[in-house]
Amino acid sequence: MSAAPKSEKERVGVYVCHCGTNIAGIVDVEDVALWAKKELGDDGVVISRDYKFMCSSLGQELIEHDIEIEGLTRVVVAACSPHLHEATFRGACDRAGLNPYLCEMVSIREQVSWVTTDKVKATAKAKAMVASGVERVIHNEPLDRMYVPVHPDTLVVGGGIAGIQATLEISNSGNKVYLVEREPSIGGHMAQFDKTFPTLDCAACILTPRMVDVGNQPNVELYTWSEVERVDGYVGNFTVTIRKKARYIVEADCTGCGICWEKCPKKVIDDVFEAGLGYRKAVYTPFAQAVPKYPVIDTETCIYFQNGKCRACEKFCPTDAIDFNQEDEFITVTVGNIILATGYDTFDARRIPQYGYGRLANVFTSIEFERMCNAAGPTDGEIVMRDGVTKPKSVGIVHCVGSRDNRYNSYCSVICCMSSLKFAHVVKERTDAEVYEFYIDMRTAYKDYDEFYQRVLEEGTHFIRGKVAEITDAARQPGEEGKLIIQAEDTLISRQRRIPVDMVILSTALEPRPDSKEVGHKFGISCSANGWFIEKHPKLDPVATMTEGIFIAGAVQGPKDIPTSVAQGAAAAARVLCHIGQEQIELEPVRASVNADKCSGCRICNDLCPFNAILFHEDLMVTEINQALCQGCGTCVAACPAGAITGSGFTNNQIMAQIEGMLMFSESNGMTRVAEPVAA
Amino acid sequence: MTTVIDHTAEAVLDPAEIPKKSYLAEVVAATPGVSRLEMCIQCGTCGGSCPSAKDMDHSPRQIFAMIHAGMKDDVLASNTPWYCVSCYFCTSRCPQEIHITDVMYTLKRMAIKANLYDDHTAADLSKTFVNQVENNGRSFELGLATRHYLRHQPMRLVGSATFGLEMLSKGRLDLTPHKIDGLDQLKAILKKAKELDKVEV
Amino acid sequence: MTEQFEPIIIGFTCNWCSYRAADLAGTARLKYPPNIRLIRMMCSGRMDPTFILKALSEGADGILLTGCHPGECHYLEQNYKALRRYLMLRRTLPQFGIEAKRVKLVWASAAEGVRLAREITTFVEEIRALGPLNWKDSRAYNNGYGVAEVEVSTEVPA
Amino acid sequence: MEKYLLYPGCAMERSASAYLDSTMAIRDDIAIEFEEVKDWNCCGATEYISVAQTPAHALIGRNLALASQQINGTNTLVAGCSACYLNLSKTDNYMLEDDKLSEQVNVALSAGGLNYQPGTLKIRHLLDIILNDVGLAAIREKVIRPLKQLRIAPYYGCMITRPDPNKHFRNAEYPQSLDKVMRALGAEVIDYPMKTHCCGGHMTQISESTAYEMIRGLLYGATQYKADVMVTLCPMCQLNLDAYQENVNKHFKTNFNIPILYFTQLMGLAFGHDAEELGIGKEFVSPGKALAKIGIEIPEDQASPKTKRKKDDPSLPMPAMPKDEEVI
Repeated sequence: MSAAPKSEKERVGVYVCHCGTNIAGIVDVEDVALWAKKELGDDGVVISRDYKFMCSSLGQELIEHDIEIEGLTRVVVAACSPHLHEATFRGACDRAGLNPYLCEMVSIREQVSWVTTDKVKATAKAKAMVASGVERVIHNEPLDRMYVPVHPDTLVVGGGIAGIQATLEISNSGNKVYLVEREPSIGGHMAQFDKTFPTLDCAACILTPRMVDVGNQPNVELYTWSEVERVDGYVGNFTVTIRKKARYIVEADCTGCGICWEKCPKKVIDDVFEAGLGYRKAVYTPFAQAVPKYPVIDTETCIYFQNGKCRACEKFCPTDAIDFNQEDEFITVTVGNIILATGYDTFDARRIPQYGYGRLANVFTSIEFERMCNAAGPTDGEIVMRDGVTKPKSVGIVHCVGSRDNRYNSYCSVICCMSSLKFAHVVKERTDAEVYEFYIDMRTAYKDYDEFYQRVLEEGTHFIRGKVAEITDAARQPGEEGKLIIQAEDTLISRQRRIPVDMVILSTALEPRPDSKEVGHKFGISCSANGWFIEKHPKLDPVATMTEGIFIAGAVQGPKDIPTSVAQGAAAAARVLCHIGQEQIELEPVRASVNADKCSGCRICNDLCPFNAILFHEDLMVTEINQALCQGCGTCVAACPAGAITGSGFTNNQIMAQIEGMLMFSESNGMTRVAEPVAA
Repeated sequence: MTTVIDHTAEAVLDPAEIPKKSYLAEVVAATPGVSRLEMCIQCGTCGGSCPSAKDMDHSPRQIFAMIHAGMKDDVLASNTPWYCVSCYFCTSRCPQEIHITDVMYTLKRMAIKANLYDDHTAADLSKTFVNQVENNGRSFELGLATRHYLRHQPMRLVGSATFGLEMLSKGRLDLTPHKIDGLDQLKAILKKAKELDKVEV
Repeated sequence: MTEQFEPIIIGFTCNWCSYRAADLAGTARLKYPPNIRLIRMMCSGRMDPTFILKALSEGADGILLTGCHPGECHYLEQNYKALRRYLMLRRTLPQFGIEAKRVKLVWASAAEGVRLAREITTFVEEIRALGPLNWKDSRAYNNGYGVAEVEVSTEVPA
Repeated sequence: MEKYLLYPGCAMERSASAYLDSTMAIRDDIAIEFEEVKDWNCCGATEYISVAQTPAHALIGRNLALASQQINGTNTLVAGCSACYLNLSKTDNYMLEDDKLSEQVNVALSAGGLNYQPGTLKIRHLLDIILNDVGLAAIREKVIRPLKQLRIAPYYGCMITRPDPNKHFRNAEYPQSLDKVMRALGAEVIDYPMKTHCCGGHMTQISESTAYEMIRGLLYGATQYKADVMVTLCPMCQLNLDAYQENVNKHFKTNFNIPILYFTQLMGLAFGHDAEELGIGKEFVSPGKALAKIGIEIPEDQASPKTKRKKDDPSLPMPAMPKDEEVI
């Protein structure tokens, strides 16, 4: 089979973009343009131009002008990836009265100039791709835009500061938000902190009001101690199943009075909120200002759940709000858009044994230290050593623990320099200890950050530029006994130094949640190699994802500080509100349809569709495809033995022609063939 | 951008990045496998980890900066590689996974050729050792020690005589070297290998 | 030594993963041989074996099929169908006198620009080693298989 | 009877003969048998590679080639000396990684009628064999004279866990393998902070002050933790710590007196062998006092006793460390 005969009537315009030197630097764009006019004339190319920036307004006007004056019926733009500018050029065609789907883009930047070094071969490849674009576009058909209605409700996953911000922005605009949080309370990491850099205002003071707002906002349906179980559907209309884990507390009756956890006899180390530095009861709320105020019973440690005795909480609860028989609930909601703000975890410092965390008592992690500084924390804000009483006389703060290290995380965790400076300040403020900061590079970008660095310098903190080699309790010289010795090269004086200190704080890296891959899969978005979710465009579309209707905000997308997380929360909300405001979203009109006359009723396609878009009419013995359900993957199209199914936008004719185009000049386009043909 | 941080990318960037014929390229080429020397970020983990750093005239980190800067003679005149005890702390801790110890071996080989480092103690120890091995197929501690001390610290030889005697009395030292049977075979192999390297030791 | 043979390879990419991996390879300025030309489809499930036979008959020396990793398909499970067709095709090709090795299936997620660049580089070398196909001029093709291909290839148990 | 190819190396032949003797003495207890590589040559230590590259690898290549000729039943080549172990595995790995090197080495080897295909042999350290192939259970079974109350500083030195090309020891800084073996013998193992620090290697021959400072650090660390004996698994480490201990004492006016034994010697003692058989008596620092402590109880499980937290104890909880089994 070969593509339909080449059309005589189509008038094709070819536009080759220089993209400054991005393309023109490697591909001889002029030559490509001239060549297209000459070699592809028979295929209907009547105009072929090269231009510095096709995406510029002038570039677009060029296309519009040619459509109007030269009567182009097809347009091929050889430039960057269609994922970047397809919409731009389709728009241009549309404005000039040409059906936008009669415009085709060929990616000669991402797929040619940026990945090829040999100019001749690059130009040859560009020509082949232009040819394929031309051959394909001839077979393009005018398509009508497709729209889906947008459900006005939104799902926000993750109740950290980013999720809270997004939730408030959307709910305050009068739209409904379902906020799902895995832990018993919203607040996220920020709730664990004491002070926030660079202004040093207390985290609780600025966070808790927002948490309360979320709790009081009637448009917010809050699901804490809950997780998203499954997600179906697509942009505008997702069906989400939420697992509401049993709290064993009847929320309707609970007043949050706290008697249950006062009376609970079981004290356990709190690995989550207190980062292992403090204790909680088996029935607990993570912290005093928790939203919602309802506690949860941790069945792993609850004496009653473990060996059937106790029930102290039940005995003393004034409102009989304890219900040991409660079970997980499953709630199904429909939403138009989803924002993922599931945040980060911190690096396990035990993975770097030479830093001694877990072995040397007075080595702490940054998150432990945050809890220690916190007035509501395990030490009431006292800065003390592991014995709980002694104030340190000297403190070493180690940067880049698990960051900027190919053996752990090759990226920079962004916040550690600033939080380490914050720690130095806090130690100075609350003790008379000498403070030593060990850093590779001091990264204090953004407003007022470097000013804060200046301030900490003034306070007399010692800065040693060198990545710490090891932390040991093995003394070598007198004066080292009983201390922790931090050994590093002071790279500014090129000497190895051993600094004895009482306490060490490891500024551990920010890492993706361990289950980020599964979560990404659940929501149909992908993670980068190191586990952060991938944004649609790193600069121009940082909160959208490849999947329409799924947005990301905060540290899920990469390490971030509070201001940036808040900004992203708001940004994601804005994107969602835009969808809601439009009430409907345009979709690629890529859909499969059956030509009933051709359909032999063989039913091969019937069980191919995961979206159940294919139905079979027993009476007529023909298959039909439900346009609303079809997602346009084209699997059924490829499978139909009778060729009765067509996939708009990607028809057999289009693809066949594209293949022909790519190969039609293969002998003459610089790909020389020397070896003998193999006997087939 | 986030998605590119995938550090396997470096494998793709690698040698093209290094200007040809630079001293850096020279050192990289003389080191087996992938040394990643061009990836140094000057963090000082090596200098901080090195057990003999305090005796080095330049910390390993500094040496790498000098290599990048093309200060060939200063590098080859430095005692740094000769104080390397091959403990591999730097190599296993380097956040950039640079094969530091192997680079030190490379620098030793280059230094012997260039002959710019005035104290020959270490170089000669190596050479003497190699010599013993080439003539016997096995190392020979007594011969090694005596020949080495005779050349460098004759006084020490006297001092260490008792030491040697005790080693002998404890049966931990041979008086005569143990020769392997396939000595000629070994010599042939090493001869060929030296031709390939264009070195005569 | 004669000038080395430059194979021509057609690559089929999935709009959601491998095509974006190609974009990423570009933005990361990774280098790979220009012998490959990519065709975008919405999903590897759209891959009709006819396309492959078409490309080979039009002068391609090798075909690289790419899609999302199993379990990561944007359309849930269609890449598994691509896999089945691929395996079936590998069995069919020899009947046309074509080495099965000329068609290769590779998974590449949107984040795996590096991986895609590597796979392309290796595949180009593999095909270079196999030499040109020149199926168009080959006996098998003129015996009519070339024409028969449509019938054969569409009998795909999906 | 598990069989292995053995590369003793020059030191084990002589200066560390006690290491070889004790290894041979216990091989029946742990049911392993060794076949020595015929006419092996020196591995070049850290010296040859400092002089010339291809010859250094060819020197080791000859051993690999000879060993691969003896493959029969097993392709595992065992070395007791950490330097030998590292040299053998490094050459093997670099030949795998670097085709040019591999080719050159084989060109050189062909001059001696030999050839080695990188990857043919599995190169492992004796400790690795004893921990992972023999196993702790088998060791515990054989213990008839538990090393009760004997405080042991497990000293690994450098080259066994670093760079560890084949990742036999996942933890380059705080390995546990030797600790486990010693505990299996009933010994009291201290958390020796310098366990993988350097013994000074050949520095004793080049710059005494440098070497002595390193040795001093190790001995000081061990005394801080009140170790009765330091256990080594490398002839070079044993030699430096043992034979130079007196010089170190002179140099720093210290009076360290810590016996340095090979882990195989302690295994032998625990298995009931007598001292001579294990080459005990060849060391400079006498282990007499330390060994006198050895009792005869059966070793019990190593689980550290749970201390109950007092009501008004203000101390902050410590992060839990991974289970013993999880780290090697």
